[in-house]
Amino acid sequence: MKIRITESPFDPLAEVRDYQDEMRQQGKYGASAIFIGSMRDENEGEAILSMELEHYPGMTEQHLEKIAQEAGRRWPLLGTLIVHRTGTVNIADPIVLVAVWSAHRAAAFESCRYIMEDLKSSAPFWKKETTEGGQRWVEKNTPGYTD
Amino acid sequence: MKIRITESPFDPLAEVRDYQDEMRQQGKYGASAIFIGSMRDENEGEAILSMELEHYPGMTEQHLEKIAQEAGRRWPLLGTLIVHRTGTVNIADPIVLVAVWSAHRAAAFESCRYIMEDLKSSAPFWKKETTEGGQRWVEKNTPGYTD
Amino acid sequence: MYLNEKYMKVKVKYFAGLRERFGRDEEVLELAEGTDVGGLWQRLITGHTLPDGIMSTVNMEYVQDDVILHEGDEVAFFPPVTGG
Amino acid sequence: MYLNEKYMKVKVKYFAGLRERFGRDEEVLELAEGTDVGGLWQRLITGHTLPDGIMSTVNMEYVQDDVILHEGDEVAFFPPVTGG
Repeated sequence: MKIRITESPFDPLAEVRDYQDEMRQQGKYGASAIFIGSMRDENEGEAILSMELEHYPGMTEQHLEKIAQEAGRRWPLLGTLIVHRTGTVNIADPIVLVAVWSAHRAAAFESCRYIMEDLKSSAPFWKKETTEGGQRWVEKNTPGYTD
Repeated sequence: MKIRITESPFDPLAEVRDYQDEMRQQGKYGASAIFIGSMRDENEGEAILSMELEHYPGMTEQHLEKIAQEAGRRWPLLGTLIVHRTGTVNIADPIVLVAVWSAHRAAAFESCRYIMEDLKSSAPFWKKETTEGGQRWVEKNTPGYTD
Repeated sequence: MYLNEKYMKVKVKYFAGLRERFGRDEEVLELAEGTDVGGLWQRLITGHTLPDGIMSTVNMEYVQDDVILHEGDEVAFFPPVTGG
Repeated sequence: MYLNEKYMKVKVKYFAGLRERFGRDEEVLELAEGTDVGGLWQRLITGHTLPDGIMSTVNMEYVQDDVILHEGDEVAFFPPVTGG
């Protein structure tokens, strides 16, 4: 399991490759599910120029670790990788990466989704968007499961 | 939308990167969900040495395109990529890649899962495993949605 | 059979275990007009209806066994798919 | 207040909009022993109970407002999280 908070831009596909290369579980996992969240150029109909991502250092890492451990109790996972950006974020920058490895696809899909939903609803991050009209705090995340 | 059937080994993360570089939708999508299925070294308790992946050329491409189009009708997708391996497959080789891009995570997660489940249950591929005891056809895929 | 019964040609393809069982991957068969997918299967294995475990397509679309065949159709029979 | 009432020190942190509203990101407060999270909030904004929209943690774990504080605890208050 790896949790990484970074103030610098990161390359999610390279992170997945590096983590997988170190896993040494080749032939054991048959399924990996990967989610990448990145910055859009608009929100609620308004153009966004950039964003500040604040977090609660210490709690963030601890909380993400707890989420990943809970996912590992619920599903038989062979690998879990979470990377989250902080600081000044520009359009199209990756913000979050969640990747999981398991023997079968149901566990991979469901645990990846589970981690993302928990991260969205409870990991201590806050976004402040810069629009042409100034800055504003994002009030809440969009709801997750729709089905 | 891109559908690719390949008899040679492929690199799923490189495929995702190449497709995304050509999408030119940076800043429009905020979510991508990626699934990679790869070959495990055992199935139903028996060690697998290699595998032959047969398919129905012509129908395979047509059917995957139909699945991808149906996903695009059900969810607002900005990009869809499906790659599937055929021929002789070795342990840890990637077999299938499904990647989707959308504005929000619910659409990305759900459409990626939808495509994989449909592919598993109806795309015309057949696996023949080589074990120490000889060759055997895989009889059926494991069920998909468990929740 | 009546002398004036009309015939049509269809291509039939077999995959995976069925291909091995029939010992061929495809063939062209001449069938009486009006033959359906189930009728073609009975021609292949005399007296047996198409089992639930065998999937069938006509021109690369999944079909039920009561679909009527036409000249030039491409039919395929195969076991449950196991891709992905 | 009784002369023999005991006091404890807790660190309080504020994030995002709350940090801006309070004009500080953290401070150390001296509270009467037995004070709970809701009591600490009332000390910050006199006479107001902790609103539903404010999340609170003690030592980096989410808590309800009736959790009793102890010497050296780190408390945090913040608006709904918006990461990911």
